Amino acid sequence: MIDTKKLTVSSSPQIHSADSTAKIMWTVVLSLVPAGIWGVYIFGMSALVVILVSIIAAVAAEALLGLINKEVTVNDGSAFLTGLLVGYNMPPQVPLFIPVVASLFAIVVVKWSFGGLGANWMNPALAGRVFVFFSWTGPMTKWLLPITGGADAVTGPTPLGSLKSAYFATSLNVSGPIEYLQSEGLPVTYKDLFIGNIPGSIGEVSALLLLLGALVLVARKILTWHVPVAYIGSFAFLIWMFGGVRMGTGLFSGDVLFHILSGGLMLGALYMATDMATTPLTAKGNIIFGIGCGFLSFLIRIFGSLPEAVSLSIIVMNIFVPVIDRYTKIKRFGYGEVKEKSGE
Amino acid sequence: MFNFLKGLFKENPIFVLALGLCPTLAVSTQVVNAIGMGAGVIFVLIGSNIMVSLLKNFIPDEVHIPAYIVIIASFVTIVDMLMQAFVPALSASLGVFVKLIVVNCIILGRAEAYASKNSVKDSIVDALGMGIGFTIGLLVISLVREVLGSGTITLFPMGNFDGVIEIPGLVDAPVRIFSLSPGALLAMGFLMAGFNWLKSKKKED
Amino acid sequence: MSYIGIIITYVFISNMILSQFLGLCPFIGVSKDSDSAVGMGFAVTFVMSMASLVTWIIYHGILVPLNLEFLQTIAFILVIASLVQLVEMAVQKFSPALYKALGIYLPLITTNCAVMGIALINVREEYNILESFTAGFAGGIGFLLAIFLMSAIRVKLDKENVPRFLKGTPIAFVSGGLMALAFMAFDRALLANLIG
Amino acid sequence: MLDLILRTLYGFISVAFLGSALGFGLAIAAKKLRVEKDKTVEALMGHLPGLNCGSCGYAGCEPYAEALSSGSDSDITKCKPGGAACLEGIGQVLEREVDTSGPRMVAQVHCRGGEGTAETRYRYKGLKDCNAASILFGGDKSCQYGCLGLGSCMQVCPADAIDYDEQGLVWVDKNKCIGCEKCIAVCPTGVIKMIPEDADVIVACNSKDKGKDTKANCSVGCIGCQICAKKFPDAGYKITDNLSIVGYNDRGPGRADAAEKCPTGSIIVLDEK
Amino acid sequence: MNNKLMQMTLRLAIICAVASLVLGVVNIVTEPVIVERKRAEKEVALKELSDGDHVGELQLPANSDELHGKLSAALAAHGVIAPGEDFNEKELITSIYPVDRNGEVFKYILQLDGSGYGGTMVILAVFLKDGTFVKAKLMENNETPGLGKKAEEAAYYNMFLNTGSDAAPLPVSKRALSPADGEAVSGSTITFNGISRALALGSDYVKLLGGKN
Amino acid sequence: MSKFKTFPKGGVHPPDNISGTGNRPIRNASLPTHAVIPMSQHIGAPAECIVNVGDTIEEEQLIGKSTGYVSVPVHSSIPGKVVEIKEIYLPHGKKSQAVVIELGGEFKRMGKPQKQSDWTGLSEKEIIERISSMGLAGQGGATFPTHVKLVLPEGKKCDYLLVNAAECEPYLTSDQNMILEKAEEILEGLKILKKLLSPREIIFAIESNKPEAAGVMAAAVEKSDLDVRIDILKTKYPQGAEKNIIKSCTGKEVPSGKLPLDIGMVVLNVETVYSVYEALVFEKPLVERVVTVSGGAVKAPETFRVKIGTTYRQLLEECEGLIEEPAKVISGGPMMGFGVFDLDTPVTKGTSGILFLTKKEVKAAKQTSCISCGRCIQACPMGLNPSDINKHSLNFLFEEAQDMGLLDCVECGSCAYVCPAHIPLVQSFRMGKNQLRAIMMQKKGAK
Ligand SMILES: Cc1cc2nc3c(=O)[nH]c(=O)nc-3n(C[C@H](O)[C@H](O)[C@H](O)COP(=O)(O)O)c2cc1C
Ligand SMILES: Cc1cc2nc3c(=O)[nH]c(=O)nc-3n(C[C@H](O)[C@H](O)[C@H](O)COP(=O)(O)O)c2cc1C
Ligand SMILES: Cc1cc2nc3c(=O)[nH]c(=O)nc-3n(C[C@H](O)[C@H](O)[C@H](O)COP(=O)(O)O)c2cc1C
Ligand SMILES: Cc1cc2nc3c(=O)[nH]c(=O)nc-3n(C[C@H](O)[C@H](O)[C@H](O)CO)c2cc1C
Ligand code: SF4
Ligand code: SF4
Ligand code: SF4
Ligand code: SF4
Ligand code: FES
Repeated sequence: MIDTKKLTVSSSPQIHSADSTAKIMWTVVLSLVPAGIWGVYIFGMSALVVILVSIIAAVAAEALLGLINKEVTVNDGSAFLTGLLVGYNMPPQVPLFIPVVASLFAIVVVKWSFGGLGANWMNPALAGRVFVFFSWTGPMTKWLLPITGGADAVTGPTPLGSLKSAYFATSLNVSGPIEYLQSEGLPVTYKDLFIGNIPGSIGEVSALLLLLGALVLVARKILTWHVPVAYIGSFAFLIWMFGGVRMGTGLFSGDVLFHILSGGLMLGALYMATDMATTPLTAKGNIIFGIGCGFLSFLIRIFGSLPEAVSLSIIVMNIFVPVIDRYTKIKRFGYGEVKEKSGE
Repeated sequence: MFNFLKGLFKENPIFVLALGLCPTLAVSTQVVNAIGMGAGVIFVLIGSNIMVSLLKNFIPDEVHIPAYIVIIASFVTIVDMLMQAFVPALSASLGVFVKLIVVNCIILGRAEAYASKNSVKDSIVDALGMGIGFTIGLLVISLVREVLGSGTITLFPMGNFDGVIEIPGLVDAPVRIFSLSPGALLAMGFLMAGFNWLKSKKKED
Repeated sequence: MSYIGIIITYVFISNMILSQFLGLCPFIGVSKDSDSAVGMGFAVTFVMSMASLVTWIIYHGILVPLNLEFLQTIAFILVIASLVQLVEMAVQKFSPALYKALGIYLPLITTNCAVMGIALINVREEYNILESFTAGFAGGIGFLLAIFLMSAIRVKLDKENVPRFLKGTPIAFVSGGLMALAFMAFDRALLANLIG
Repeated sequence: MLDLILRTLYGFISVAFLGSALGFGLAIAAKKLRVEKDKTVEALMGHLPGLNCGSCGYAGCEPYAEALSSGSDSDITKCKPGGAACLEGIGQVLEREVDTSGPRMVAQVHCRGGEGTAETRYRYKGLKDCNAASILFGGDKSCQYGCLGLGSCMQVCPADAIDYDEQGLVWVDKNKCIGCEKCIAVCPTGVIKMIPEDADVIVACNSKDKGKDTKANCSVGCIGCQICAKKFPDAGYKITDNLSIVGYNDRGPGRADAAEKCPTGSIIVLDEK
Repeated sequence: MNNKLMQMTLRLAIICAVASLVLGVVNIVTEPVIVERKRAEKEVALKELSDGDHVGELQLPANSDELHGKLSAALAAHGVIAPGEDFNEKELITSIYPVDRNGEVFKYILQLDGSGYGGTMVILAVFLKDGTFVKAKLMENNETPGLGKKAEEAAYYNMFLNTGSDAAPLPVSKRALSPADGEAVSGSTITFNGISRALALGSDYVKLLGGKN
Repeated sequence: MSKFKTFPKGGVHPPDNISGTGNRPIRNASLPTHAVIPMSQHIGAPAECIVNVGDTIEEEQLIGKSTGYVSVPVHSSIPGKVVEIKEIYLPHGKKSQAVVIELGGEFKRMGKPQKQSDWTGLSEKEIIERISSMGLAGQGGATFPTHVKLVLPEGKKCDYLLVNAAECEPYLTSDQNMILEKAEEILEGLKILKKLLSPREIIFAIESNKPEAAGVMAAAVEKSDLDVRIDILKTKYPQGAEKNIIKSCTGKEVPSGKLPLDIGMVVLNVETVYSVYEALVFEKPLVERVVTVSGGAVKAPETFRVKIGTTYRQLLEECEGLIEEPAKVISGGPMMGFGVFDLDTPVTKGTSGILFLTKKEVKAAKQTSCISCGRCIQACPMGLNPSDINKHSLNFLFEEAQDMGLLDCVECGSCAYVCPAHIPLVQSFRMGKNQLRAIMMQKKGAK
């Protein structure tokens, strides 16, 4: 009747929700695809090559390390996702050795040194991005103008980049970023920023498609609102308060919309500050984490010299995650309202 | 002989004892610095080991740390002044870390653990072993860092040779992180892991 | 530079450990668990503040007037070593509990580059006595911050499946490297723009 | 030049002054603030191996030394990894007689049943941890005495002495084993037992089932057939609870021959390595 | 008094004293060498910058409100500082060496402090009397190799050549550079800003000096 | 949503799968030819076997004697002959002695007219004695000796008597069907308990996905003179867990490490209440119970009234066998039940269901390492951090795990159910608790 030797015996619970690590990872990958297609559409085939190369490097590294560890882990999709995000974070025409190094660094050093999936405490894709940014700053800060892909590609600064240079010029006489860019001969509208008609990293430009993808993830309960809302909210507030200071327009005059839609903030806040492995476990922890990211992004973007505000603030906050997790305890059942056990 | 070899591998001050890390990481951006630093440390180690060993009965126990430290500091200052006078370029690139040899944990450690209990001759051997072990560690790290981080190997200029070997390919686009602080720590971590691996290989044979 | 500037500098931008490479031995050695790490951090902060003060006095009170700058190293280290030993003895005598918590780290501080380093930096930057003290204190806090964050990470890593050869000290270095990578976010230009 | 010499003199005086002041201060402090250190603990620490492995039941070597010194623990044999030298040293410090005869003991897994040889009852799905698996009917093996093969012992072994061998079975490397017995404590089936380092053979089975049941469960298990004990009466084999036990002190003739004759091959000759 | 105590004190004092004595002796040997070396180094640098012409005595910026006012106006006009922004030329110009040929001063070498990516940079720069930039050398600095450190190369200053006079102002922002030069400083804008501003200050200051000795 | 009561934090929503067997009459399973009756069917000391092989046994004869206060006697469910006494595995993985009885002889009760006895004259002590001697153990799953629960310690008062009819486990419908058929009897049982405990209020708590049962109960309460508050609870697992149901109904929290009684609560499963009724009104020991046999692999799922000792194999046959090879056979509900591999395992006092689950229903996936998603924390009704406790437990840091609340874990499985990494968290906690017990024993031994 039944071959009892083939019955599975395991500890309770005996059934499981339909989700799995692999399902989550591949869903995130899918939700990112539209933004990537857009990037390839406006920057040309070189962008596609960069993305593919990043993914291949990441997956190959994962497969190799899996071989050493006698455990096949490429199917779980996390390495693919890391590779994809590395690719999305590259300028469209970057020399190909750079995404390769970034992916290898992400997978080998940042992820597997610590024991693989979930053991890493820093976001692999971002650490890879920052690693190559500091190593090869020049190529990492060369951008393509939209719809110029192909042989005669034209380079130009990102909106945020040229604004940043403006901060170092002493006298600005404009009301805000949009006007400044106009005066520089780089006219950009909010609509351009929103749909992604601007120079930038391949996957970061289209705020619209990123938002749509993230909505899918929210619906599938893969993303919770905590990090994105805390991150973007605190960032927007600080920008509104102080963002105008360096434009010379004083307090409470920051151009929130411009800053939210530019510089990869969307990609960072929706997809990279939400990487489960490297963010706090609890809702409260995630809100603290998000606010930290928002503050640092604001600080670096407005006062720093580096164009890497989003990447850097997320990996700086990654350092704080173990500490945040330690001090954001949930209330345990049967412990009264506040009673905390000491010495934990 | 055994004492000497011990410092090289089994008790390598950098990879095994994890001591003297600051200068190791700070000055290892160029091979030439590593050589200079290593020479300085060997000099100070030998000098202070000799003096501590000689004076072991003279120094009262209660103040032995200040006493040892004064001895070490003197040798360090001598090295510092000599470097400033005669190899100014090296002195400049080692910067404050020459003075910091004084707090290099290895030196006080050897004075305490070894020289204060052993004869002058043995102390010299110990100092040499430890010093060379330290220098070798430093050399390995600086080689990795300079090759990756700058694409060069900087040695002393001699005759026509300007002292810099350039690694084709890397020199134009080096992995600059390795010449900065994160690269130092990363390189150190992986070299140490490699060292552990070597050790376990040895044990198995 | 303003005092706030000094504090930001030595806590974040020129963090003793993550960008200056000072005090790495205790950073690696005593960061296995958070209690010791914090103990060490406070001990270092205390000694760094005191040492900054005392060495400033020795330097500007004795060495400079007598043109004896060449005796800087020996004088500084003598003072620091004695200070540490005195603190150690006093704590041991008067507060055995505190000694149990801190005592084992105090001797380590004598050979902690950060203490000597801040004394030398104070001279190099030509700080006045209060600035020196502030720098010493901020340097200590920077050390405390780094070692505390590091300890939390290491405690987490203890429960992860770190590859065998990387376990322990090597993975601490790798973690330190990644921390330093992130701390490159705080550069001097940021400070300059922030406080003018 | 004169200036330089004068400065040297100043330096001489001021540093001598500084030194004497600090020396004086420290000396006084040392006198006033003197706290006696426990000499016995220090002496004991000198003999303990310093592995802090915890097999003595204390958090590390120092707490054990303190316990011995204060007399709150009188058992001086608790540090297994220290071996004879350590025991002798402790004995000296505490002025106690010690018996350090006998060979060093190491752990070994007394089971060679694995895939293809040992039967399983069901498909196990769960943690790779022996104690966790043993919650579920004592594990998936039909034999209740054997090695579950999930490697909890490997995880606790402080000396990395345990690993899977070529056949994928758990095996202790006697050269690395420090004899701390942690693996024995963690193993839910009790299949790890201490043997002398120089052991020549072991009966690599732990099954106390009747021969028939053992045979049904595992093709390499000891079925208690008595061949070893009856055919080689001087070789030191004895059957208790359907299981052959080797004595390590009387190594009579025929020990290795018994291994040849064992119908299931559960007696294994250990090679001299 | 306790004998042991005295002995301890004495012994430490002796060690300290002997140590300092030894150091003193080494110092007697090395200090003159060090001092001489430093002097020679600077001399070589100045000589190189002056192209063999005679370098005059060291001067410091004049302490005059009038000069300061004029300088402020000039700098604001050249876009180096914002109108109304304060600055202190005495901190930024640390030394001035007039260079003369046959007794007549025709250029100046200025030691300037600029702020770069890694903090203060020390620049030695040469200007003609009318403020035209001649050449410069980056001395102490903490810039990044491969980026800001490029400013240590002599060729870096080609983009400033023939600028600085009233007719051709020094480029103080990337916008004023040719596309090729702009590309070249890209990635090290901060270093460029620091250097160009320091040079602009020097140039304007020299113009005000107007060849006085 | 908010119109139903619930506990505030945690919980999961597995598909309930009760439509197949719910709201259907309970069928009597045929008698077992061989009943396998374990001596340990409850929490606490196993009963002591007092029969020998060869003995002839009557229906409901005492075959196992209670061996202590926290222990219950065992009765034979059928008449017959003892043919074997052996060690068997029980579903929770531990071994127990079991008596095998071959059916034969005459039934005392079955098929005969029932003789009612009047309980109203009994004293409280006599009621407890009766409950104890009839072998009652909680039928909600934990099989805790019922009489122990019902003795109020000196100075303690019972504020609420809570009837747990939540039946939050998916697939299980035995409580539900029981209510539909035996509402009045259950109320009678409550009257007995009211006399015993004199609670301030009696609460009948049931999940919102069983409106018919709730309706039947409400109608019965309407007709009776007993005051019972009916609480409809939000359908959410583990609504039926003791501490959570108390929180849902009364807002009170049983402090960590304390028992419900410490805050004046007694919680009993409906079937336990029914057994109390039978014990007092018919003097009937606990020898049969209601069992749901279900799961996607079963051809005709059904709720049965089953003699204790009946094997799973027999019940499966009564469901007309399988339509598909099952991946798992479960004793109990899918969330807290135990997987078994031996179809000759008998039904015991605690067996509420037997499930034959298909691969599709199980939804197993490859285990990966923890990705720190925090879902387990969100799901845990006890406010624990399962991810972290698991990591401690797997690294042998059991005492640290205890500080983090390992012992507060009720093993509800919510965490492991949602964990996308498919980490067997509950297994880890059970192992951790075992190890912790060993450590504590060792410590006690050392002292
Ligand atoms: C590791 C590192 C070193 C840097 N070093 C310098 C430097 O030496 N000089 C400089 O001006 N900027 C330096 N920067 C700053 C950035 O390159 C800065 O973004 C750039 O100056 C402004 O961007 P842009 O020049 O492309 O407009 C450095 C940045 C990094 C990450
Ligand atoms: C050791 C132990 C002692 C208990 N003592 C009592 C008791 O005195 N009174 C009581 O009402 N319940 C007592 N209980 C029962 C528990 O409150 C609880 O009802 C039982 O464990 C089953 O709960 P569950 O099915 O939610 O797991 C005890 C349980 C255990 C394990
Ligand atoms: C996670 C969990 C879920 C439970 N679900 C139910 C349930 O649905 N129905 C029930 O009667 N008991 C359930 N219990 C058992 C109760 O906690 C409690 O033991 C029982 O209601 C006590 O009654 P009893 O002693 O009559 O069994 C559950 C226990 C746990 C730990
Ligand atoms: C919502 C979400 C966001 C993720 N973001 C990143 C990311 O930013 N970088 C990355 O390397 N991996 C990301 N991953 C993949 C995975 O979590 C990551 O590789 C782990 O950090 C590896 O341990 C993400 C996964 C999810 C589910
Ligand atoms: S010997 Fe024991 S602990 Fe080790 S793997 Fe086998 S069963 Fe597990
Ligand atoms: S094999 Fe066992 S006894 Fe030997 S060292 Fe490892 S854990 Fe200890
Ligand atoms: S099994 Fe334990 S830890 Fe997991 S959710 Fe339930 S109570 Fe919480
Ligand atoms: S649900 Fe699973 S993967 Fe997520 S945090 Fe908990 S244990 Fe980790
Ligand atoms: S060398 Fe710097 S602290 Fe040890």
